[in-house]
Amino acid sequence: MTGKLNLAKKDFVSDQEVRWCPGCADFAILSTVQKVMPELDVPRENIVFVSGIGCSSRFPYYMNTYGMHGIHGRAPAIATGLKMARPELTVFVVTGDGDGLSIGGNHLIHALRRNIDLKILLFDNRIYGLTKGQASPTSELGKRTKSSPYGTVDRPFNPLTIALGAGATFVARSVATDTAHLATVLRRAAQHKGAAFVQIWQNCPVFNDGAFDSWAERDVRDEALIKLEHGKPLLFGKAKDKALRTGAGFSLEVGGTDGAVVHDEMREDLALSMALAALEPPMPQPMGVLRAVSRPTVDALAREQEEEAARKQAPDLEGLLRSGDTWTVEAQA
Amino acid sequence: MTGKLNLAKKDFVSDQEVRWCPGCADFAILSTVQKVMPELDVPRENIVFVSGIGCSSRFPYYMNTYGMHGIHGRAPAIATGLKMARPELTVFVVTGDGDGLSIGGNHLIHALRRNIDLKILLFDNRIYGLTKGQASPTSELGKRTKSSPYGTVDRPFNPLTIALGAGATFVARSVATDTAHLATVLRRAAQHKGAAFVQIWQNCPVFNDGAFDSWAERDVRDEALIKLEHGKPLLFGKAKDKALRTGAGFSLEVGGTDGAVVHDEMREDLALSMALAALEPPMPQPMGVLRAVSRPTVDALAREQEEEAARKQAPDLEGLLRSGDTWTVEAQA
Amino acid sequence: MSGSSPSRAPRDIDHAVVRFAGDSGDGMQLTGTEFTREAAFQGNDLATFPDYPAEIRAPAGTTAGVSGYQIQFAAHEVYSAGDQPDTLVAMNPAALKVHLADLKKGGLLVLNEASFQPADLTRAGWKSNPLTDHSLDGYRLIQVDFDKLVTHACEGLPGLGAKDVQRTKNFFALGLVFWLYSRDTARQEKAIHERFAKKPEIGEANLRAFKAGYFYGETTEAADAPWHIAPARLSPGTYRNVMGSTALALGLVAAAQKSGLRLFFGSYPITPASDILHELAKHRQFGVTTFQAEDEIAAVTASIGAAFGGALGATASSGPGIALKTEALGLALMIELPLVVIDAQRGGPSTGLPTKTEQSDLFQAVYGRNGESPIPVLAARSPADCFEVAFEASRIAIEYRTPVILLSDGAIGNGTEPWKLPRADALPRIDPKLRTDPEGFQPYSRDPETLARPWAVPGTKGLEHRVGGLEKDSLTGNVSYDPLNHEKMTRTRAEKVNRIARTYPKLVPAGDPDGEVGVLSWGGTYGSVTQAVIDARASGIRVGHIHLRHIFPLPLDLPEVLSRYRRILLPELNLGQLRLHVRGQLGIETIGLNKIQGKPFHVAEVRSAIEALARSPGPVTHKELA
Amino acid sequence: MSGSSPSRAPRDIDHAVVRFAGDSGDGMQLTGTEFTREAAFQGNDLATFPDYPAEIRAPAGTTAGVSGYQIQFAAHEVYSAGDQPDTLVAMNPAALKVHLADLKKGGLLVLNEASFQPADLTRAGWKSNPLTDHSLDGYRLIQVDFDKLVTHACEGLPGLGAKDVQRTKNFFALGLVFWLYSRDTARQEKAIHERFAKKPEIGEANLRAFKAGYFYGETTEAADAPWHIAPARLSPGTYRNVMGSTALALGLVAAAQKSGLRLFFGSYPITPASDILHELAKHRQFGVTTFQAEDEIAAVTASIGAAFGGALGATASSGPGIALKTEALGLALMIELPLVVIDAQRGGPSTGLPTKTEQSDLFQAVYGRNGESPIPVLAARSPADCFEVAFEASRIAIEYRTPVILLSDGAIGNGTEPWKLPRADALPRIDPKLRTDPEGFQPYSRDPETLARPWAVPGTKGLEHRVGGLEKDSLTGNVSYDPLNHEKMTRTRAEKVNRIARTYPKLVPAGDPDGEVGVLSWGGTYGSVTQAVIDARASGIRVGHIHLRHIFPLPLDLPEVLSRYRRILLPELNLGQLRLHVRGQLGIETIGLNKIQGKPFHVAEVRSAIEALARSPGPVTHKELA
Ligand SMILES: Cc1ncc(C[n+]2csc(CCOP(=O)(O)OP(=O)(O)O)c2C)c(N)n1
Ligand SMILES: Cc1ncc(C[n+]2csc(CCOP(=O)(O)OP(=O)(O)O)c2C)c(N)n1
Ligand code: SF4
Ligand code: SF4
Ligand SMILES: [Mg+2]
Ligand SMILES: [Mg+2]
Repeated sequence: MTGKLNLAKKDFVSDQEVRWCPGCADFAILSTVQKVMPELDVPRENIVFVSGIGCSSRFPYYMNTYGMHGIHGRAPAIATGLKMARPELTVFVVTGDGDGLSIGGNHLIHALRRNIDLKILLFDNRIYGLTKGQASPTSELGKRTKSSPYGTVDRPFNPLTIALGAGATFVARSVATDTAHLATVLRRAAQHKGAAFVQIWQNCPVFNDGAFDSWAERDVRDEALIKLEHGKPLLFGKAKDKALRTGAGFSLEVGGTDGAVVHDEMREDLALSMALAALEPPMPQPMGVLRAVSRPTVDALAREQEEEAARKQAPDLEGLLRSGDTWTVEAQA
Repeated sequence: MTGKLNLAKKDFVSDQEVRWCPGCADFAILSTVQKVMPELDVPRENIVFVSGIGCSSRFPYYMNTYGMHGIHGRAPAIATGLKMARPELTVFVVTGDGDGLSIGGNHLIHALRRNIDLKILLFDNRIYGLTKGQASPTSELGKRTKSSPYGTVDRPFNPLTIALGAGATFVARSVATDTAHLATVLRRAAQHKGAAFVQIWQNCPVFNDGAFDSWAERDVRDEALIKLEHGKPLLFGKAKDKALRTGAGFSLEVGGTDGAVVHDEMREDLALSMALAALEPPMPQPMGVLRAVSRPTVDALAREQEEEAARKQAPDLEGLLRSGDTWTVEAQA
Repeated sequence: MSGSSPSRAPRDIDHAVVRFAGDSGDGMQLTGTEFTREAAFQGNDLATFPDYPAEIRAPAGTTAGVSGYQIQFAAHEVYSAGDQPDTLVAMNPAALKVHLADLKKGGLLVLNEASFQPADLTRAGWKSNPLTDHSLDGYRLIQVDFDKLVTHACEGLPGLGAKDVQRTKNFFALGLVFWLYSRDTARQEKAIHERFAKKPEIGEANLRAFKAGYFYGETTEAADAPWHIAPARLSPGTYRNVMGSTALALGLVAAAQKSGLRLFFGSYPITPASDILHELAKHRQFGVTTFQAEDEIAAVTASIGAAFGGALGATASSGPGIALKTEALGLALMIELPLVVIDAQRGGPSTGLPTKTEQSDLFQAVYGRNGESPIPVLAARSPADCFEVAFEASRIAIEYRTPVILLSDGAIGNGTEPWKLPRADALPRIDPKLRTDPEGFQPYSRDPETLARPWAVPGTKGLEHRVGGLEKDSLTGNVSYDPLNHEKMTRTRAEKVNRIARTYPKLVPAGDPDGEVGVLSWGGTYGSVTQAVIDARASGIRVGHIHLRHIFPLPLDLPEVLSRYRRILLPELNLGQLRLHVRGQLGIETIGLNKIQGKPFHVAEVRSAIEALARSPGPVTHKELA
Repeated sequence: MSGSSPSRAPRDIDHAVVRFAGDSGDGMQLTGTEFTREAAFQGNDLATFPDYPAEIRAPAGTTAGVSGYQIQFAAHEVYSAGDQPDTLVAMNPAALKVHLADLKKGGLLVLNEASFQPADLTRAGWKSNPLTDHSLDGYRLIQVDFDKLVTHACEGLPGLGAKDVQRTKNFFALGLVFWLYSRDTARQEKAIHERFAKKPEIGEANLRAFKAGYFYGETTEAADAPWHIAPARLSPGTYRNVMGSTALALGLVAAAQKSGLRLFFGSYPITPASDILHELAKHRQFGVTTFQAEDEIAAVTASIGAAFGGALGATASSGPGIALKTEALGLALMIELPLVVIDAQRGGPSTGLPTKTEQSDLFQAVYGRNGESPIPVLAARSPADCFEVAFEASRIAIEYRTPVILLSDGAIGNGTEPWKLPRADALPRIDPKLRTDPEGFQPYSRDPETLARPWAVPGTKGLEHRVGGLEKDSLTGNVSYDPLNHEKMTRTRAEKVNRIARTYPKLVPAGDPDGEVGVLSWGGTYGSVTQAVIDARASGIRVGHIHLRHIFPLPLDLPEVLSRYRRILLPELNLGQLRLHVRGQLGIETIGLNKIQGKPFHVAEVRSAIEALARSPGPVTHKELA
């Protein structure tokens, strides 16, 4: 039990049977989210999970909070309306790489641009799970799937650069297999006031098994990933003996630990977060919080305008109807 | 007249009356495009202009080439289908800040991700022109418009960071008032093999007059803008006495010309192009080509797969129908 | 020339139709609006019809750029903006080109002589000069050099460029028409002062131009003007001249206030729906959140999200944007939450004729969704009616937990008419019956009367539940793939919507309660049909008028009411959508009168159709009037 | 236990219905497909109906995860996958729970005893054990411990885990059913070898399980099996068992080949349409470009772009995705380019029942667009018919320059039946009549017969032109706001589509050409209705069957044909959409039989309705059969 409300993980478990394939990494994410929720110390009834369509988007059914399983790709928009109408609620969005980056890409980038106070969790399994195995916008180039028997010809998105490019105020990455790290990132996202975007690598054992093994597995991850810590130098490797340093012509290069760039989530300019986000193998890939800056949220600004307006002019329906030029016709004798 | 085909600007002027407001910067862009076209030395009939809806999207009617005035936001998708079906055509997309970044944002980023060989010109007047003056996704925060009488509450997109974040292989910016610069950028975009994204600042005298005056006008632009030249140091100012240099903790800072970062369009990593793209006043804003890297295009890759497939197995409709398990029922006596 | 002579004392007439037409830069919409306000103040009943070009500002002087504004004002009740103008003001040859054909034979034509230069004529597509080639024979002409007269009028005014002066021409025209219809100039002069309070020199110029126009009228011999139109005998009350779009917005605000809900309006700009957004954006203090979304899909889904949060969700668009919202409407009807969807129809299909009016989205509204997805559909009939219909649509949405589609159109949205203001406190309360009691809560239990499900809003302890677009169990709302449950739910959703018809008021035909011809109409044709029926009855035909506010479900008493007429005329600005709907739903045969020109019906068109039907002896067939 | 004794010699029966049901991980679809292939090879006529769960793999052992596959195979012609199975294979208690009610009284039930542990029963929602609580009284039972038998069978096989062994259970079941219906094992054994060529140890295990099942049959005393079903007298030719989705894909490829065009297929995955994309993606060598777009809107607009480029544009989706495409369909019909749009219908509204079948998108297809936007609509009736309909839809699209909607559904798309292969060279050529001559070129001139406009493709010198969604001049195609031009164009677009009906073949009812009852059907109900009419005629009722391939425009001879029957029965898997359409378009009254359970009609349901109508004396009313 945590917090004043004395909530526990089990309070967030709904009565619905969880219907993912055995071994699906979604289970680990669900369990981690349910574990982190009590720490937020928000009454269950003030929490809403909104999702689109996909395996991942089944998520709300399993959370014993309010929830909406929306339509494909539209969760950020649904949640935006909800949050603007009810800024006092805590609103999470759960989406997939197809739901959030293919059909729903526009809503996602607009939610980030607006800095609406939503926690957006993108379960990235680099495949369409629910529709049984087509390529997604994060599938690697040349991937053979049902819809691409000759291999895909389109290069994938990097969800982190998209999010940063859209102006996101909070951008992070984690992986379902490292639940401790995931929990930390989720906590940070929940605490962020504004749009928080979290990419979560998630293995789909049925249609894309092992997609992340080559770097996210326990035995390789120390070398292949770099865990970001605010205010700390950008070190990685089992022995923390490698670092990211400023290279020639304004670039990040791998080198020894002296002169390591110090991570700063709160930098206003995008140079560092973007350079980190863009790292792809063989460079180490960033894990953790890339950016966390503070900006007014659209829901708060809109509510302020409203309150300001009400202060200036109390709502008066009669007055509203009668505004503009009016004239009166008298009863005639 | 230019090129083997001896085309001239007038060859690209259609018989349709141009219907923009007097003073609209779209005229300058049209004229510049018509001027640059002959230099491409592509037969008129092999050129197609595709647009969405908006003032800017009227563009195809005025070009004496093939053209389609599509529906709102969908021009990149229409053009993608066209180009994949007919890779030999030269296809331009004309869109606006509303058309291309609001309703059409997703198609835009996916076209860029795929690296489909389109030249995408985004006429950015930071307003909805055709629908008479609502805020657009590039309108500055707090802007009062018909749809935001209290001022907008959502922060604008930076089209350049969006494009780079989506993985665009060619990203550039110009402004309608500097037609010489615009012509250069258009030429470069046309030469690029792959998705070329060009943001063009365009004044709308009716609904957003002077939106770019504070930095794009002749008298201020040397200080407020930085013209990028590949292989040259990043200098700006009337006397070219200021430069962009590597600052503390991996950032770009303004300083003297010694140690200026040298611009490199062809850098594979995003660090420099992104750092430049993200510059906003009071930093100098980049003009010209931020990024131009070479990658296979999706239209070419798809066509290769097709040719490869045809080499392996000649198209044989009879064989196709009869593929799989078949059996024969004999005529019965 | 001295003051007005006895022979020029105003002649009483009982109504007039005036059209102002000019370049989009000429300020014709403003001119029309100003004239309209004065007509309203003078107590005339009136209706207006603005007609915008599709371009913001097409090349000056071309027919593509012509903007028009028509008003009918009268000493009696007025139902439409009128067929053919009695007076046409044409600011340039292009305006004349576009509108001349509409002018009544013998009508009055006000022209700016100065604009008939050879280049202007060519630009407007005149082969020869209409001022001299007898094109204008048969009309009465007031042909003035506006340019010169405003220049004279503004002479000596400091701080004005020649351009500023020329921009006052519309006020010259306004002044002249004020004189023609002997309107009161005092109020107008004050209005000009106020409008240009921030730029007094411009105000002064416009005022001088206005006066110059008025005086020009006094000094000219043309026409049998001035005329006078007495106030109409409107029912007592306070009035305001209202645009349809404004009335829609106010109807939504009123419904939200009367139900104690927030109003969340998610929208994406599109002609002719944008003005609803513009209006609502002004009224933040009423707990109104407007959200300009990235597209129509985000607009409607955000409104659905807001409805889940306990707000009255609303959205508006036009045909192409509504098309984009249809998938989301399926979600709204599946999760059964209140949502008002306004379709401001325009010329279709596709981008079509964006600034023109049409009634061709009825099919889309009633039938345009995948699956069995009944949604109630209402239609507004006139600018002022928009208020009531928006209020009614909201009531249905809230009480039945359903998306509701409200059909308006370009002519209604942009048109104006005097609106007798309701008293805010006399408007009925709407009880949203928010669920708060966790005891026995089942998300899909139903009210026995309305079949509405409970609306349980986040923040309410103990009612945590999940909704979504998959078929749901008929009680718990959990996902259910059970075949019989699906049949039950499908039929329940249909039945719920059907029951709304029980709450409709009785249909009462206008005119004759039975007879030769019944005219069935819906939406914006109301005005023309009303007038046509009045006229036809005056000529001795026994004819009644049944106007539908409720398009789906259709009123239960409609078959009975229609059966009282020998034949049914159904005029529509489409190829017969209500006709097919009524036949498909009720098996009732009607005869269509169809026009698809981006323009409202003329009263005369409807009246001739009534006459033709009253005369024709043949059997009743389901067809379009040839 | 020795070989088959004389008493066990196969008994001849003329048809059978078998259903395989198990957990989604149990491989039931594969088992069904394998059994189907053998039935096809044996010359039976057949039809299949796979029934997937909505979850990929719901928790093992729950009813949510049950996957089923039904086949009817016969010595005569077969029109549906059958009503109730004669034999039900249930791999676990959940499968039994879901499917038992469907099993014919006295039918044969094959169960895996090992799966009836207490925990399994609870997970499946059984309160007590059906094996012992008399739930299964009245069925014949073959109750085997699959787990044990496959373990035995695979004993000693190297390189296999226990899990691998247990995965062979479906082949055990397959073997057993092979024995029950005395199927030829040789071909199947070969097929197993080939399928697992890359993993020979798994192949061997499956083979052993298959044989173990077969031998188990031979040794068991249960039932009066084995049975034998002779080959059907199919018309001579080469056949292939085809899925509806495959046939749709091949129809498109064939039409592109026969018209000399590229095929561009833009699509976004959605159940049950995705398989069309999967199939087409394989056939690159035919100049087929498949494009998995970012969403349905991009899919359809890319196809429109490709059509502008001179390809046959095509796209496919299901209800929610088609809803998203509607705005773009308006563009396609405005610019008049060929586009085939396949709607693989599923349970609605909204996300609905994604893996279940339904016919509820007819309204959307015919009426679901803004503006006056007529689009021809066709419907496939069965898996093999999909080929012809896709070819015909393409022909219409190309010859009339129009988008065409083709309605399929989940049962047709996933179902299979033997398809008598057409000869490629006997398929009619389609002439796209691409315009190349600049002389007198006008983008919107029209073919006097079809009203089609010229298709002038980029790359053609001298034909440069611009198209778009704004209303166009009736000749030049330039933007036109002219009122009369709009009316003309609106009516021309309608007339063009209406003229397509002139090319339809005469409607020839099956069964009686006139009589007591005419059954009108469309789409996937074809099979059940065909069989029901055969059965009803056999019982002495005079009944005919009119099946519609063309939903819009309706066939010109439909009214005459329908008039030959005293009353018309209209069975639909919706609440009466064709019924309303036929009444609205033609004023014809029909009686509906409606089912909305995500499942096809049973033949018996249709037959009883026919009988009820033939018996009932009352007047003909437009209603749903109670
Ligand atoms: C409008 C619409 N289009 C398509 C679909 C089909 N669909 C459902 S989920 C999905 C993609 C799922 O992929 P992703 O978002 O990566 O989620 P995952 O299943 O992998 O968790 C698709 C294409 C749909 N339901 N609605
Ligand atoms: C589906 C749809 N939604 C909305 C509109 C209305 N609309 C037309 S253009 C436009 C925005 C234009 O802005 P922009 O793209 O910036 O172009 P500009 O006019 O400024 O050049 C809008 C909202 C439409 N035509 N279609
Ligand atoms: S298909 Fe993949 S992502 Fe979906 S539930 Fe199964 S394992 Fe998880
Ligand atoms: S509204 Fe603005 S952008 Fe549009 S044509 Fe006029 S000036 Fe140009
Ligand atoms: Mg995924
Ligand atoms: Mg713009």
